[in-house]
Amino acid sequence: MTVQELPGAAAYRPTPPPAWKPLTDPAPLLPDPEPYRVLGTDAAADADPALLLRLYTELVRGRRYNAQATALTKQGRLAVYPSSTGQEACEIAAALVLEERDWLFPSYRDTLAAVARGLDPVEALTLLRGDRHTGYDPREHRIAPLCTPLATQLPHAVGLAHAARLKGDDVVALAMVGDGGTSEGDFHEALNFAAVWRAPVVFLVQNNGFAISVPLAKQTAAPSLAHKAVGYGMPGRLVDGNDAAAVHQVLGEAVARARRGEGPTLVEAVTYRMDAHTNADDATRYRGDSEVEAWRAHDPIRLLERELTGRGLLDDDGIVAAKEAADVMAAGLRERMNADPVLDPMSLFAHVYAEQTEQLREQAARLRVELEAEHDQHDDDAEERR
Amino acid sequence: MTVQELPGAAAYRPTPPPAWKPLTDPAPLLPDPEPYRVLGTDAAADADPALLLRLYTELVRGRRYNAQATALTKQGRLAVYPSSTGQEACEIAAALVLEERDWLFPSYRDTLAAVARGLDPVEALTLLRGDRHTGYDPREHRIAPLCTPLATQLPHAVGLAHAARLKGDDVVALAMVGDGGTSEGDFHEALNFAAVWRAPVVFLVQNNGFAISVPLAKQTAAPSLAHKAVGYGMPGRLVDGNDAAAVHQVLGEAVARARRGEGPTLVEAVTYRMDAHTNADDATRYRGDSEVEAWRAHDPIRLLERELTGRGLLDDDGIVAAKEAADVMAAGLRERMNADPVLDPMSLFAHVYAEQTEQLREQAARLRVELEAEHDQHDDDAEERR
Amino acid sequence: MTTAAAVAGTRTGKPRPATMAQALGRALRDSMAEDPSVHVLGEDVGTLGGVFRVTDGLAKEFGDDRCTDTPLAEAGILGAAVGMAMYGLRPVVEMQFDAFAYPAFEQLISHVAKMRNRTGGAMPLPITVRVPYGGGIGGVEHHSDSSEAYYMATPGLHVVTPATVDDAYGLLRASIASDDPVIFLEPKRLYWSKAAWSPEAPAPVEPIGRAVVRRTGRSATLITYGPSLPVCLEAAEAAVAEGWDLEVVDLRSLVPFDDETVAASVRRTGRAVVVHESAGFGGPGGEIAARVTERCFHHLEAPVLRVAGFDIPYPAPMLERHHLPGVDRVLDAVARLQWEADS
Amino acid sequence: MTTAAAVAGTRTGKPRPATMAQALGRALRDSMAEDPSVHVLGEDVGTLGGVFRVTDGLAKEFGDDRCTDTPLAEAGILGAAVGMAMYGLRPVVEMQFDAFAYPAFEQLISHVAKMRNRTGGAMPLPITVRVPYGGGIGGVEHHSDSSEAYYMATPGLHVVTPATVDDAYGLLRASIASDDPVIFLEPKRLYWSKAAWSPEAPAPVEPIGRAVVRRTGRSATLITYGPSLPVCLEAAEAAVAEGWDLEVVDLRSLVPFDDETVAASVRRTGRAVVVHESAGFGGPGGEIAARVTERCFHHLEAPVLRVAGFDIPYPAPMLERHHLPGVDRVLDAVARLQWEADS
Ligand SMILES: Cc1ncc(C[n+]2csc(CCOP(=O)(O)OP(=O)(O)O)c2C)c(N)n1
Ligand SMILES: Cc1ncc(C[n+]2csc(CCOP(=O)(O)OP(=O)(O)O)c2C)c(N)n1
Ligand SMILES: [Mg+2]
Ligand SMILES: [Mg+2]
Repeated sequence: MTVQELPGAAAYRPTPPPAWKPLTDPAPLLPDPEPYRVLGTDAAADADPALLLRLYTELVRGRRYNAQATALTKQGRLAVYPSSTGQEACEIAAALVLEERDWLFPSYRDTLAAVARGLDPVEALTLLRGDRHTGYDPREHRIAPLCTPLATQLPHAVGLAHAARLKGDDVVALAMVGDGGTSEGDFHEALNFAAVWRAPVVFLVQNNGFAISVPLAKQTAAPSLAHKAVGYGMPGRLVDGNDAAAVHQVLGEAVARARRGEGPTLVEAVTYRMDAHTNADDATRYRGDSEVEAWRAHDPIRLLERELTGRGLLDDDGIVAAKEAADVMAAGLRERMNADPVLDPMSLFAHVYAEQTEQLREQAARLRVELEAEHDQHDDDAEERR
Repeated sequence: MTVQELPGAAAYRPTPPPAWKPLTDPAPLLPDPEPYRVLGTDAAADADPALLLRLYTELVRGRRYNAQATALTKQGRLAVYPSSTGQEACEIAAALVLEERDWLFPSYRDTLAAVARGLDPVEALTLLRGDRHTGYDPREHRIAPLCTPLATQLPHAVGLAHAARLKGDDVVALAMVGDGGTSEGDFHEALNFAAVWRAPVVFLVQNNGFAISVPLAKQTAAPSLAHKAVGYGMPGRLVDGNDAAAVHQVLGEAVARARRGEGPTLVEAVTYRMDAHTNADDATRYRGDSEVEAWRAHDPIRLLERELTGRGLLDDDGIVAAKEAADVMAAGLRERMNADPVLDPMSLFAHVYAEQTEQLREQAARLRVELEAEHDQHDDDAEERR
Repeated sequence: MTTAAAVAGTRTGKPRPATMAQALGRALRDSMAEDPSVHVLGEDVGTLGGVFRVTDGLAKEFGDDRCTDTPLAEAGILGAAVGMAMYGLRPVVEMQFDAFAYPAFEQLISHVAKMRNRTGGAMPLPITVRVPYGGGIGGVEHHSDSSEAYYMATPGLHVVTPATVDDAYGLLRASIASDDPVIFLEPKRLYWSKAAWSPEAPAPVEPIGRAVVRRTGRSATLITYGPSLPVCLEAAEAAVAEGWDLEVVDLRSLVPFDDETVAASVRRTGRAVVVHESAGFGGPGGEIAARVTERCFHHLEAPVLRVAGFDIPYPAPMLERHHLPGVDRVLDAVARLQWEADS
Repeated sequence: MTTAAAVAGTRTGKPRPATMAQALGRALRDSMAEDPSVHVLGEDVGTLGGVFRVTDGLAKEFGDDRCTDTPLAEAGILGAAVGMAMYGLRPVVEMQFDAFAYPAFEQLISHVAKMRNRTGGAMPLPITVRVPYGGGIGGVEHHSDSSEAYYMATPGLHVVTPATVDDAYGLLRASIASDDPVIFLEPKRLYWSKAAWSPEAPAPVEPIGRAVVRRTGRSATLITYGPSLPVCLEAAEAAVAEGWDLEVVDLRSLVPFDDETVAASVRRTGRAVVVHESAGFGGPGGEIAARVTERCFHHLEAPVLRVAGFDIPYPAPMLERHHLPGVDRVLDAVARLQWEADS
């Protein structure tokens, strides 16, 4: 014990604990008190008209894509579809702010972002059709596989961004997650790693009000989800998720910041899921029409359309043209999804390991025999019918 | 698509997203810019002299306890000891702010808190001696088992506090965790549950600068660990963890707040681990002497002793008396820990399930035969020697 | 969708068709009505009534504090349940799907399974963790895992799985009543299976740990559980035409394991096949085959064979039928039980 | 404590005693030197060199970016490693102890094990996860788990475990070089085991998946791995006095499993005992016994027996010797292999 040896009170002046210093100034990390908006505000004047028009076309196309995919579930052509209707501004902006070399980390709800990034919609929907787990080569498109286990894609985005930085590559990762997903431990661990490593990653939380049936108030007591950023030492930005121009601007700034090596940003986009959680869900069990209607008045396409028409950048012809382009896309998608995918059961064993184990070879051989027997049976039946 | 049916831009005024409102005002949640202190400041005048003296006696006793337990590792009487030397102010304050009906959730480093709460030190050290996993009945003492898997005790504290509240019991849970532990997903999930449920729980983070060898700067980029509170919608408090009066006050306020039904608080106590991580660790591998010395000047006993002697509340006799009381405790502990614990190997099977399974009965029977054979062998050997 | 609440409303006593999901809901309801310390918690279990509607009506009947929609965090849910159990409650946790229980594995392995033991019996944890498991429902990836091997390998847990509507009720009641943690595995593709069922006099609450012979036979024993029971019963019917009279044992409880019933059957028949959906390698079948062999070696005419899912990640919906053990694979295995050796 | 770096410094070529921990450290070092895409990350792996000092010197030699002290979060570590691997790096993750890998199980099961498969081979994950495992070192609770059953039950992972200093080097090099995820289980109580070892010409990097016969014998086969190999070798020596000539097979790789080597041995000897520390029920032994029986049934004079840890949570240090399978238990099992039947 050192205490007794020390002199008395004389020289004592209180000091903060020796090693302690505030690691970061918290003030710049705090989000705005209200979701940031562009459309209908003074900020809209600064927005690039070409960008606004581009966003508009994409939103219309995105809405049509959602409608078409939902229709495909009714026709049995998709096993399930989690629609992003109402959230198109987030989906589109997330795709458009990225460069080709950047990476997108989508959740199951974000096929639209993948499509807006340029992925063939049929490939984007393959998981949900049910023939394969991932319909595209993630490395070719720099789009991670659609992620179902909530928030688990976030540490992947951090690791990838960190690796790119270590390699000296000028690459940003943008990861998408829902309001519900922010409650998972992986969200916390990912944001913490990102901040400590100053990884070039942008986290986009689409706060669409619900995690299936659970409303935000049962999910968090935080001032906003963007406020979570402070606890990691990264800036939190709060944005109106139905204002495509605002989302594009805020995400764009976050991407630029990441690219400059200044580290990660957490963006909360306040939006609304207009459809049920998936086609299999019954949203009337947990929310009323009036809430949905209130949001319909704040529809992302409507907001942008009013801005554009009000400023004379869009007229009825333009509206019809956008709609028609979307219809063409939808028709093509419908047609291509109506074809039965050709599947090889032997593919079950093809990619478990780089090299098939002895055991998998045996199992594959057994399945092959079964399939041949099935095939023979099929032939016999056909013979008989003749 | 509803968009085309809607009227043009005329009536459009921007509004925030319909459902959106800030859930809580963030301002009151933010911690002070500097760790709160009492000793040597004006606030010290308000502190109860009896409490300060009580804290002093306990700190001295706690320091002695740490020294004794460390000595026991050298004598092979403890398998391992994670010392809380330097952190006694946190340990003692955590114990003293609780009522008997409250619950304490300690980590492996917090045996001192358990002892200060009244637990027999031998029972507190049982896990670390290595004869049993938990040396006491948690329900009798309302002290959860010492927790090794980091941060996993935090959701337990939340669940317990929530259950007590549901039952209408006026019970608070206080859970202890280290700076490193705040990076775990369980920390995040526990704090979020606590805030959403407004559970009467207090989280005490002892930021002792290191997670084994990893310094805080590699653990987080946050302004402070207390800032994490904002993201859950609970108040964060930052306190000088070596100022026993300050820790006692801040924790006391948090406990009172929880008891009033106002929900959880996150308290970060800035302190320093003066010893190595455990007796098995070599701290010279990752930190320098000068840092340790700087903290020695900010020693919790020293700070309090100066305050007390400066104000004439403590004199040399009092210092000696406290030391002697601590020595008596240590001598008793040493003596009792020198006895070999009597262990029954059959206890291995006694508490796996409420009722032993058939399989465990078989395995127990087999061990019994082995033990009897060992015993007979032992008798034979003794016989031979005669 | 009819629901537990609806079933509860129909107190006629007359047996009428009920689904397994309804029987499970009724078991929760009756447990909650009988014991105020029973609390249900999980994602979407309240207002929505669970994605499989098993908890439908509970929040309405017992209030949000008894049936609680939690934040979306499985370790948090199970960890909170630990704390609730420490304070004397009897939590029933719902994991939404098999793969979504994985985030809670640390809580499960390091705390739930060990707490009674690590406190010398002072702090038992009467927690029931309901886990919908297995495939066959066309779920996209991560929605069809057979995760029972993980639970079996964790001493301190009970692992229970019903295969019939009656057992769904009886075993869930028994699990909730148990003073030990129980992993209650609900075969997803049997949720909508129906049986005549009397809500007035539901199946008895049997002790956990007894297997049951679902079909007696003399040629060989099929040892199975949960989603594979219907497959085995169908295989046994089909086997009659081939001259095999198969016995079918439904384990119902993987832990504790009913060695007595299983070994008695195999000693009688001299041959056995273990059937389950879970991947074969490292799956439950290895343990079962090994223990049967240890106990019945000199009664066996052939090695105990296994029919299991392949050693692969669960396939996409359109290919799952090739993965799941079906009637033909069971019959193939029976055919490989070295019948020539007999004659 | 001498370290990998120290070993590396001693480039004499002359074999001198090295510990398993040193050989592991050397394997990391050589892999990192050879391939700049190899990155080590984990808790305390940098400045401290790991709590078992396996990574000692790596941060100094290769810099913090190649050997990184991460924040304290296992799911985050493994999840970040997934992302790094997606970008073409070859991460080697250290989990500090067996039980502290559990928080990462969702990442492991749902991503690491499945990524190659779910992307149709487009995105392999060459990640090595080093997990110190098993007991016998007097660790307090949660520091001595044998967690191999969880990994074995997860298709898509390789599961490797060395039992000798040479294999520690050779198998770790091979694991890091593998394009698939490997769970590399390091037997804690063998970290300080020593063997003559030449840093100049270390053991060859063998392909993963081959078992090896450590001792030939004709009476019976002991099948084992990792921490139980020394026990089995000692038992085999002791058995000579009882007239048994035991063969000892070291599996080295649990996945892929070397059926050929194991079955060949058992067909030769006609009797087998599987020995491991992990709990018996649901542990690796069931799988191993079942597959051996499937393949060698008509060669077996007795059922394949298992000597394993009890089906209990790992005991406190002072009682662990009663739990761990020792020489006597192995010999007891050998004695129960129905030798009378022979004569
Ligand atoms: C780890 C995990 N737990 C549970 C689920 C089941 N689940 C799928 S979507 C969902 C709700 C997600 O809500 P949110 O994160 O807000 O995203 P949203 O669906 O609204 O886009 C849940 C609980 C899951 N996929 N993963
Ligand atoms: C889940 C988990 N991971 C890793 C460990 C190993 N471990 C034990 S203590 C420790 C450092 C903890 O640091 P901190 O939380 O700051 O507490 P302190 O030891 O400083 O009191 C680590 C990594 C553990 N016990 N649990
Ligand atoms: Mg949502
Ligand atoms: Mg610390």
